[in-house]
Amino acid sequence: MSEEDYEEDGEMNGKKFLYVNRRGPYGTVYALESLEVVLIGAAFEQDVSLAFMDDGVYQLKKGQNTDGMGMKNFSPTYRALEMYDVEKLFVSKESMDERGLTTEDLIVDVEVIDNAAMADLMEDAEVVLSF
Amino acid sequence: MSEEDYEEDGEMNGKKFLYVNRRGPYGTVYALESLEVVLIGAAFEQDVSLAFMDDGVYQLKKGQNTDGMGMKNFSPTYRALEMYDVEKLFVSKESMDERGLTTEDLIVDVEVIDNAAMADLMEDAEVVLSF
Amino acid sequence: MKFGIQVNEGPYQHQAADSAYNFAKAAIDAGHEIFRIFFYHDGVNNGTRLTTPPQDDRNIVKRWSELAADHNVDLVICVAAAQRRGICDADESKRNGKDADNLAEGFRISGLGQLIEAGIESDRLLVFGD
Amino acid sequence: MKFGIQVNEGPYQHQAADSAYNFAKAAIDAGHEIFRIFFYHDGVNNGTRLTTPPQDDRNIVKRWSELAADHNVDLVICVAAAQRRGICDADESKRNGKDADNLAEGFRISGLGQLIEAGIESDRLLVFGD
Amino acid sequence: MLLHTVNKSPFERNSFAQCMGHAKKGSSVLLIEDGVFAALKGAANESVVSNAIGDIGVYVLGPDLNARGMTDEDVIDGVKIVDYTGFVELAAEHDVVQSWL
Amino acid sequence: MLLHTVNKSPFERNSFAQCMGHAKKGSSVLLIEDGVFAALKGAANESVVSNAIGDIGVYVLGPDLNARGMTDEDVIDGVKIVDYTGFVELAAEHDVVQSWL
Repeated sequence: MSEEDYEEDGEMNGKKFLYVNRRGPYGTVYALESLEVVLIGAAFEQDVSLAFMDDGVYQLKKGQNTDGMGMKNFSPTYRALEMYDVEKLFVSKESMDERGLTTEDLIVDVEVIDNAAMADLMEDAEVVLSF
Repeated sequence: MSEEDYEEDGEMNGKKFLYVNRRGPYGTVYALESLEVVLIGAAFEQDVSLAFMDDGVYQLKKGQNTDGMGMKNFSPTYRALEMYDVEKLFVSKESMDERGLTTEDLIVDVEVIDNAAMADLMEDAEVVLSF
Repeated sequence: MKFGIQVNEGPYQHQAADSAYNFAKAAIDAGHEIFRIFFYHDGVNNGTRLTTPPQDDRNIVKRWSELAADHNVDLVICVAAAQRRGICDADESKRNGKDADNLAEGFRISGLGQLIEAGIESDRLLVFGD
Repeated sequence: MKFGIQVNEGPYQHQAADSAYNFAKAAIDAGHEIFRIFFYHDGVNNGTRLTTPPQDDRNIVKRWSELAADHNVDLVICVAAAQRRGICDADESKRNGKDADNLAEGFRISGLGQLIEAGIESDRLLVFGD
Repeated sequence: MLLHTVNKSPFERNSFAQCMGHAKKGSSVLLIEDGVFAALKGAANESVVSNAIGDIGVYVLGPDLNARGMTDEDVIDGVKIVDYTGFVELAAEHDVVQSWL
Repeated sequence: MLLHTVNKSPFERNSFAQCMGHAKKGSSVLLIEDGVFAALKGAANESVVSNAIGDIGVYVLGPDLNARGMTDEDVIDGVKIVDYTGFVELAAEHDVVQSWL
């Protein structure tokens, strides 16, 4: 099966990909390299969802400023996901609460779901990529 | 200052080195490579102490058998430490208790100390190497 | 059944590379197919031929090369991750103006699309990491 | 004051290499001396000259090389850890029968005794890792 | 159903707790690498595992268990020990594998 | 006295808790990298930090804090923000540095 076949098949035949992000940004490269996969993967027209839980919710925190540290601030890229038709961003309610965060603190629109709904999302996926 | 000077100075002028081991064996290479530093370091005749806490206490667990996994079982090396005059092995009481372990489970003789004594040991060190 | 495998960590530092190898071996022995093993993040460090592990230790890179040779397993190194970490084949080396290359036998360097494809084509995708 | 620094993780994967660099730079700027930076475990991967990071990202290996050149900082790669992970200079490469080497400028390969010596000679030893 | 894998110690990281909090009835959890420490009798997490057994299947990778000096006798009742072949079978029997890294 | 450094999130790993459990009166703790998450107001670990302040000095590395989208206002009262120069000063002022890796 070639890449063209997928495009012809369209969304209906796409697999359900779930990207699970559980780490903060900058401390490790996982957040950045996860984002790179999502952007590349968008061209494959699968059914993509992103889950942010644990310290992964910090990836979406507003106001990131890396000037003093020498790394690139990649958080604006999350705002570009929409242009790639990556629109299903889920955030763990329990993880937000534990950190005293609200959706006001986040750089993009997300759907806040509780652990039970997160568990359903995971069970519903066909491919889970963990970073 | 050359290596010879240290040897001439003898133990009195040696620095107090503390090696802190907080990870289990095999899951990461830290335990093995920490042991390699200790063995090499023994030639420098410093005042060496080893602390095992958290999952680090599992490094000393009896009966390690790596046949099914393809890695080398390096736990017998802990028994060789004595020959290198590395004799001060401290183990965290709280970490042992949390894991349901007793000194009977360990491959070498150790001194079990509580958190307060462990904190004193750390404050008393002149160089702390963490793995 | 077709398995895809992602490896996120380099050799020796974490057990991930060992677990991934042992899983792949067991899957092949059980008659399954490994569609692809994709090395991402520090996982790209599994693909250097310059390692010289101690004689009494396992040779992780060599094991991968042998797996590729014996069972025709597709070992793919992520190009973006590899560039950050200094893993390159002769082509990549030349393109980036380097004076040497270090890719081990049986590995090839390609893009992240290969990971997505592994997710699509494999019946199961497993991730091994830290 | 004399500082010794141990780096346990490679470039990009963990912030450890960045933190160690920023600390070393600040120490030098404040008039202190860096006795030695010792790269252990995956930290040895900081010493490969084959990296090509993205244009808009920092070049971690180059930063180290420049630190060595500008301030005469002793950058030591642990030989045992380097052999496991595929970091070698021309001598090591030849000794181990390899056809290439990858050590970056300003680094040298030596034994673990160099770490112990850093502990003895430095007023403070700091460890950066995962 | 999902096969969850956990490769880190429950004493060191939160991944085991999060996995158990998200594993639905009928799914399975396989403990590998330093994750095997969650399978041990007499350790602080014992009740989390023993309470979950029945609703979810809990497995531990034998080679990783043995490497750390533990045998069948050290494992919480109801936890099943598998080898790599069993790991492959578990992955094949479940629809999707989620690694709690 | 010791300078303790913690570089991991208190939500993910046990190193922050262990550090606080071993930091003696008069010693200092510096939060760097993902360790800065322990310095934040309104998060689950706030009381651990606020109760310790006074007995021990608690510092957070500003550049690492800002990178993660936080500023002075987000930090628990009494936690002091330092830059890398301040990190170097702290290391010099204390006798020994212990990294809780």
